[in-house]
Amino acid sequence: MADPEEVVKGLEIIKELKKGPWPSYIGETEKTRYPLKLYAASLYLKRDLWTTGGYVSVPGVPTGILMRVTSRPDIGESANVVRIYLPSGNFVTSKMLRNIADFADKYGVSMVHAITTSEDFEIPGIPKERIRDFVSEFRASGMEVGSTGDAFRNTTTCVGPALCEYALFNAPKLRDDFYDRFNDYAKYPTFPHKMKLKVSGCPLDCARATQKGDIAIVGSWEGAPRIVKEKIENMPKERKEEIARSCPTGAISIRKGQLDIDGGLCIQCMKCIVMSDGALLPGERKKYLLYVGGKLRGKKGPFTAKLVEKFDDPYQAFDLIDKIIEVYIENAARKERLGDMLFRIGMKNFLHLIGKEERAHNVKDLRTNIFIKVTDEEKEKMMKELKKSIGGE
Amino acid sequence: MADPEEVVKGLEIIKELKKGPWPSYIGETEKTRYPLKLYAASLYLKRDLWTTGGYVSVPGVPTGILMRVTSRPDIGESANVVRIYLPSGNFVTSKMLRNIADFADKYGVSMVHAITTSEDFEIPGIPKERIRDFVSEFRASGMEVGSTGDAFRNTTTCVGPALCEYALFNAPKLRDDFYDRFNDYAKYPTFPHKMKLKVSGCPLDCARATQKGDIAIVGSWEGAPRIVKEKIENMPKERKEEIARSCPTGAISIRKGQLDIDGGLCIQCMKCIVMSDGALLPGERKKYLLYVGGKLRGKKGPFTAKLVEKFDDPYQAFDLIDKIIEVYIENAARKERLGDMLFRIGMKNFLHLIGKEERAHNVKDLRTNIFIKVTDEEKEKMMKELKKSIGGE
Amino acid sequence: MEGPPRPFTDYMPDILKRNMGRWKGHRMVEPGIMEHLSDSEKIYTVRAASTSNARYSTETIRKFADLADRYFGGYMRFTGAFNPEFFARTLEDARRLKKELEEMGFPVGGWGNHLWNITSCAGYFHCALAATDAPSIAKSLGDAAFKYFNQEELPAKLTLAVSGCPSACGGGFLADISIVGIHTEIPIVTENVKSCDLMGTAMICPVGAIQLKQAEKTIEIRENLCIGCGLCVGACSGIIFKTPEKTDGHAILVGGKASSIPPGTQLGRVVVPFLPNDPPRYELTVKAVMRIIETWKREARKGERLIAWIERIGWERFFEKTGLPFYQQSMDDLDLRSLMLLREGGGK
Amino acid sequence: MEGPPRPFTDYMPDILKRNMGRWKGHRMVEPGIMEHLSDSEKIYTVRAASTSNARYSTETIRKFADLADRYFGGYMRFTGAFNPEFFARTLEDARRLKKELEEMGFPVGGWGNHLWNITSCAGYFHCALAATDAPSIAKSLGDAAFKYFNQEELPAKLTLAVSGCPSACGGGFLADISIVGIHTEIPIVTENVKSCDLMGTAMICPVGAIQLKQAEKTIEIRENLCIGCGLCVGACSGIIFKTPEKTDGHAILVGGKASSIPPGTQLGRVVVPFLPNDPPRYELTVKAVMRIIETWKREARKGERLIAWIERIGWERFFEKTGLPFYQQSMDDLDLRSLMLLREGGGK
Ligand code: SRM
Ligand code: SRM
Ligand code: SRM
Ligand code: SRM
Ligand code: SF4
Ligand code: SF4
Ligand code: SF4
Ligand code: SF4
Ligand code: SF4
Ligand code: SF4
Ligand code: SF4
Ligand code: SF4
Repeated sequence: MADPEEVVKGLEIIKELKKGPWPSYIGETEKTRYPLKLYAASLYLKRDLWTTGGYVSVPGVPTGILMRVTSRPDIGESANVVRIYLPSGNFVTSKMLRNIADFADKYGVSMVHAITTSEDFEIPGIPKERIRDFVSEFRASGMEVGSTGDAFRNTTTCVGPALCEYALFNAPKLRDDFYDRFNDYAKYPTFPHKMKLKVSGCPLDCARATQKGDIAIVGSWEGAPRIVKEKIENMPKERKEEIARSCPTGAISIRKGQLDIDGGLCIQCMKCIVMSDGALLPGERKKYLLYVGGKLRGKKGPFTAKLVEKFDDPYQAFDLIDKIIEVYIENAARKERLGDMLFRIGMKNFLHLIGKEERAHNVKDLRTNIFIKVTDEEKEKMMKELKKSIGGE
Repeated sequence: MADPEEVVKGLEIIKELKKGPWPSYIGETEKTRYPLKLYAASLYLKRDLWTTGGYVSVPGVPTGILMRVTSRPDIGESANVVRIYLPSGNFVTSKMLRNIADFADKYGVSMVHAITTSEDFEIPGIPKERIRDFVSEFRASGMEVGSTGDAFRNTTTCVGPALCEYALFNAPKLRDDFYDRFNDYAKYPTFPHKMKLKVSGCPLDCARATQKGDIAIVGSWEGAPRIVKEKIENMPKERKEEIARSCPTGAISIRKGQLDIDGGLCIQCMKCIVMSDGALLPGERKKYLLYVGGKLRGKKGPFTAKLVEKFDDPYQAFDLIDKIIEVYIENAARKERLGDMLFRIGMKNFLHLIGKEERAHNVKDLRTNIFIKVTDEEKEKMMKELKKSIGGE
Repeated sequence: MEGPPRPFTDYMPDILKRNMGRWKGHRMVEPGIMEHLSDSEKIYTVRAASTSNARYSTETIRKFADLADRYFGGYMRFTGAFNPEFFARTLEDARRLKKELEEMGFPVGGWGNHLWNITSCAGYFHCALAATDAPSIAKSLGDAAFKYFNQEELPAKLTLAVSGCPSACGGGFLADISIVGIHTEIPIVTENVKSCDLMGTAMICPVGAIQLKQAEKTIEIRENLCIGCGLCVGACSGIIFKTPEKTDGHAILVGGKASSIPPGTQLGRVVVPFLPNDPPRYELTVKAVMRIIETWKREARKGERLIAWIERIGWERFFEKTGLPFYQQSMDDLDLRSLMLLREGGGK
Repeated sequence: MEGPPRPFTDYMPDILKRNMGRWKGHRMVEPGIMEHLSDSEKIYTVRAASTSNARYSTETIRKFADLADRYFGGYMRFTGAFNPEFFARTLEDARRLKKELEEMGFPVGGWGNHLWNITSCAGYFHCALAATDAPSIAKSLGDAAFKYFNQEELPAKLTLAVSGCPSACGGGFLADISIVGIHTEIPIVTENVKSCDLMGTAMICPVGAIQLKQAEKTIEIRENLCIGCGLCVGACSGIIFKTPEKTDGHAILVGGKASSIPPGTQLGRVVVPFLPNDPPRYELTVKAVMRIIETWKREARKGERLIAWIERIGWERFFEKTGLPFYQQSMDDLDLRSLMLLREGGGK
């Protein structure tokens, strides 16, 4: 049977996408059994030809498997997707890759989605009736599927100390430990909406934790960056001046030809560090920052995450995460991301719910209106603190 | 009859306020017939002893005269206040001062409130029954009372070109002309709430127009500051470098020993100008900025004013002000300041109501969410403009 | 002619009329004395501190008139920030003027990197709505910060403002350091409410806390909603604060400024949300303000207004360095990007 | 063991295990090749561009496995931003690896002041919710901006991201330049709605535009309120967009970034609110993106990320300099509305 017009025209369009220096996904796809005609037609018709089948749970995967239904069965078959957890840091072995490729050949369409934006692998194109078999066989091979449903989606971290000298802690290891402790929340869909924990080893935030993390843990420090003596000595004067000028808070000055960094002014922005060719490194009084409420969609659109607490040990964050989960489950509306809940109830209420008091690090700016409610006790406490700090009578 | 305790104790308190190097209003007040005992008692009792009598209109002053009722007639009399318009720029003559002093002696308590924060004079302490006489006699002396009620309150301007080389236009003259054109709106209370126009001759905004103006007109320019050749030549190199470094947008560089200012980057912040000892002055392509919605209280607390339009001539703003008044009267709720109305309906709607399209100068930042509504016509228009600007097919 | 006396030029000395728009430069000779130069002429302005809330006896007003007569043909002006400003033809005259003013009790100062002025509203002195007494606070601050008015230099311009209530007539919110009176109780409704425009009163409430009871010709204030803003109290004499002596106080805000110099127009931010009213000298309030000024003086760069310094170092370090405690009331629940947009809008 | 395979160290080469936390420095040898130094050892990483949406044939996956075997005992990794990353013991090996990868069609590049990556979601390729096809746009952008990946320098790091709809799986909002698909029509309700969880569907709407009609077992969408966000369409198969081919398109956002380097974490801002879907090559979209990149390249300082440059010069000049028209849709009113609700005590 001849292809319908939209397929013929569509295939013309995608031919164009095989050209050019950037790796072509069309070229790759032609080497698979993915229904390229369906995709081609959708480009020609300018409309998506998949419809959503939701997540359907299968034995052993309570959060479900993602179903994909085609709206044009004449040109492409329905197909489902499994998400595969990678080792922390996304380290993979050739054995693992070949194993996954074998499964994709056997159950899927010989295509691997290597790697999703949330750092899983996916095998697409598994027929519904074969999902069960796939899951049990795949598990037997030593790997696990997941990252679906109203649960903890895959937790991502930067590569951390495995490759990077900036890492203030072992971020990939923290992910391992996270799953030891919190796997139930990843396995069972008990949340109002999805939750994501993202972890970065230092403030450069290669894991984009502060943009995408419902909960984010970011390594940082207190005070000035560490100066690597040997390296700084050989640095030309102009470089030093350039580094000093680049500091946003003016923490860096040059005294007797050497960099002098005022720890009291450093905001740990890393600017000087990345400019220094290794002569400056993150400081030694390590701190671990817990942020909440980042996400890109939800009901109110994208929010960046907001700083909640600074810990001396990243594992201290785990107890607070337990509390945050509890508060989230109790207070969020259905399909309300943590960030939207935060927006609705306000940071103040949120902090109180998780048992924290507001502190200066929780705000980016202070209020400008003075429609303030204060109780008598609060006033008394305020005066006591103030007198203590500025020495009133 | 002996003074009650609160007066005796109160007078002790205010005695303390006669000490110290800052001019003492208590010392001044003792030379008047102002009921100082009432004030003294209020300080001791820690509560205001005046109650509001509102604005009561008298013939010829439809916006009213401010009434002050004492809640302790035993220690202080009720008294009312008239506000007196000053010439633009707050220039006063000794004759005018003496005239006002005479009226304060005759009708008031020999006290002059010289000058209010909105740059009127006030004569306090005029008994209710004498207000009418005061007004007609005062008018006959060539001066006018006003600045009350739901009308244009006093319009204030900086001193402008009368004393200041930065002035981009004759701000005090514009106030004169404003009253020629808009006095009815100042005289009759036809607004939902008070309205204030504030005018500054340059972006330094000595009139605090962008903080306090429901409507603000501020002189500015386009492109680079003007360089005064003679003066710049004698400037030491380090000063030049300091000035270049201080520019927030990096518009200033030093080429061949001379300051080179990129007009395309200048945001008219005046920083370089105030550092230059007269070697730099505001630029020559003058612009006049109209802002709206500033105020300090209203229903939602303080807002800074928002930029609406840039004109080539400050008088072009007058027609837009007419339109803004119309829109304000039609759309604001009772006792709603323009800024609160703006907050409620949104800047977009406001711009549309006054017949303007949104432009980049109307925003400080752009939206981050993409829940955007666009009609087909808008899309077509958008594509046309885009193609024109970036040369699409 | 209705409206202000005009043309304003009728009230200006000839030298200003002649040089209108022709001034070429200015120079602060010393605090409070400014030299203005045009191509061919020169004039000095001398500006004195004003009393709190700019209240003068007619005796003093007449003395100002005399000074204006003796030094400049009867001309003077008042600045937009309260201060009487006199003209002088020579620097000697300016210095003489300064001496005369100081003998009258009006020190000359301000301009440049000094305290320029303290504006304040009427407070208990004349207003019906005050939650704190602005004039006495202004006087206390003036005395404490006096050296910055005409002697010691600061990093940049400093303005202070004191307002008796959130209406901020005295300029609360807008100065580098502002004091604003606040009520902290829920007002009560008295019998007198019957005489008020009930509908108008209900409508005035910013949070819809006032419930109209048409039938009983009264209103009810919903305590859980009321934010104690006091708007209804100002609008209707039948609504009052019951124990202001216990509940009224004032807040300290920092960082307001109007000028375009980065970071542009700014409103003050609440750093001390509540201080009790403690006349005559408000020790704690004055100490907190002085602590802020002195920390800024020590830490800021030359030319850096208070808010510019804070923006550079961040609020966390502002609290660390001043030693002021951080209070939860400083945190606005609307501290979200949308509020920032709102606060900033378009503009400088 | 449930959850991911762990400990992760079991999947790492020995040299990384030995030097974990002991790295002392790194150096970009050339785009895509990074040298890492510890006290005593050295390793090279080589990272290649990925296909759009990181889709590979099993054939290619096996080739990657072969490369990993041949160069580093079977070890490799994938970066958090899509790119396959290989290890090499020497620079010669790294360069050989690079050559092999390029022959396979996977150019090596990124790091430093280059285009690091283009992330993209599935779009029409695999997702049911797409308003635009992310993979084809990503490919078109990659081809157009290719020289910045491994040749010409930019002022700073550049990331691109393409998402098929506002869910932004592909990272819309967060890259220096992001493309995000948008729907611009009000969805319609079909017969199929009966099979949906009606209450759940109504609750999902962020603006309360869905009215539950319990009796008729259906829902109604209030057109004046609906913002066309598509959440209900994703939640219930009985609600559909009728003519997506006419109304769907995508927006361009600029200025997202994650790193702490000033101005810190930022979300993209909408600069072109709507562009039609125009496969295969999306000329207008690509031109607009290239115009932004090239203007930034010409005007920014070294080390200045896109948003840092824009913050320095302001949005008005961003539009002037890029020549892009300013569209009113870039101006946000929605944020203000939700803020209002919030301020006035609006609930869920
Ligand atoms: C596969 C993946 C994109 C990719 O191609 O790499 C993906 C694919 C889908 N996402 Fe996603 N999301 C993926 C990462 C993301 C990310 C990025 C991230 O996590 O780092 C986001 C934005 C970050 C965030 O969470 O805010 C993201 C925000 C969403 C949302 C918006 C959720 C919300 O309300 O905030 C939806 C819609 C929903 O959940 O209702 C969604 C829904 C979907 C669905 C399931 C929509 C559907 O039902 O058709 C997509 C399936 C596409 C398909 O068939 O291939 N996806 N999704 C990513 C898988 C992640 C994983 O391995 O777990
Ligand atoms: C006299 C003056 C303060 C001073 O001592 O210098 C003043 C005094 C009063 N103001 Fe004001 N306002 C004065 C400038 C201001 C300013 C500053 C300015 O205009 O530059 C503001 C803040 C700027 C603004 O408008 O946002 C200001 C915002 C208010 C408000 C808040 C209005 C609002 O809702 O936004 C009120 C309350 C009201 O109008 O309901 C108010 C009300 C009052 C009343 C009438 C309250 C009352 O009924 O008791 C005060 C009378 C005090 C008295 O008896 O002496 N006053 N008022 C100023 C006279 C201005 C003039 O000459 O016209
Ligand atoms: C006289 C006065 C205007 C008036 O019409 O009354 C005034 C007049 C001048 N101002 Fe101003 N400013 C006056 C209040 C203000 C205010 C409002 C205020 O203080 O309440 C501001 C905004 C304050 C703010 O940003 O918070 C203001 C912000 C400036 C600035 C910017 C300061 C800054 O660092 O941000 C300058 C530039 C400078 O100081 O170098 C300036 C400079 C000037 C100069 C010195 C400029 C010049 O070229 O001469 C003007 C002197 C004219 C003269 O001698 O009369 N003027 N100036 C005001 C005197 C106030 C006072 O008595 O203390
Ligand atoms: C490999 C990777 C993390 C991972 O776990 O996968 C990574 C790893 C490093 N990043 Fe990153 N960044 C990685 C994605 C990111 C991201 C997220 C992204 O691009 O999607 C960010 C945030 C981007 C943003 O701000 O929008 C990120 C922001 C940075 C920065 C700050 C850049 C800036 O100018 O703001 C640096 C510092 C630099 O470039 O000098 C940096 C520097 C580094 C260095 C080179 C630091 C070092 O000392 O070696 C790390 C190299 C380790 C290595 O060789 O593997 N990394 N880095 C990611 C590679 C992405 C890719 O394939 O292109
Ligand atoms: S976030 Fe920091 S520690 Fe982690 S890879 Fe990036 S630079 Fe290294
Ligand atoms: S990390 Fe940032 S704030 Fe700290 S010293 Fe370096 S440049 Fe300055
Ligand atoms: S606003 Fe500008 S023009 Fe007016 S007095 Fe101040 S500095 Fe001069
Ligand atoms: S006015 Fe401001 S922006 Fe313009 S050149 Fe001077 S310092 Fe730069
Ligand atoms: S700020 Fe308040 S107390 Fe002061 S004058 Fe205005 S209304 Fe009265
Ligand atoms: S005090 Fe303010 S919030 Fe409370 S009822 Fe009165 S107007 Fe409403
Ligand atoms: S961004 Fe939208 S189109 Fe792309 S995968 Fe996610 S849900 Fe699908
Ligand atoms: S498209 Fe969005 S706004 Fe419109 S009805 Fe559906 S969920 Fe509500």
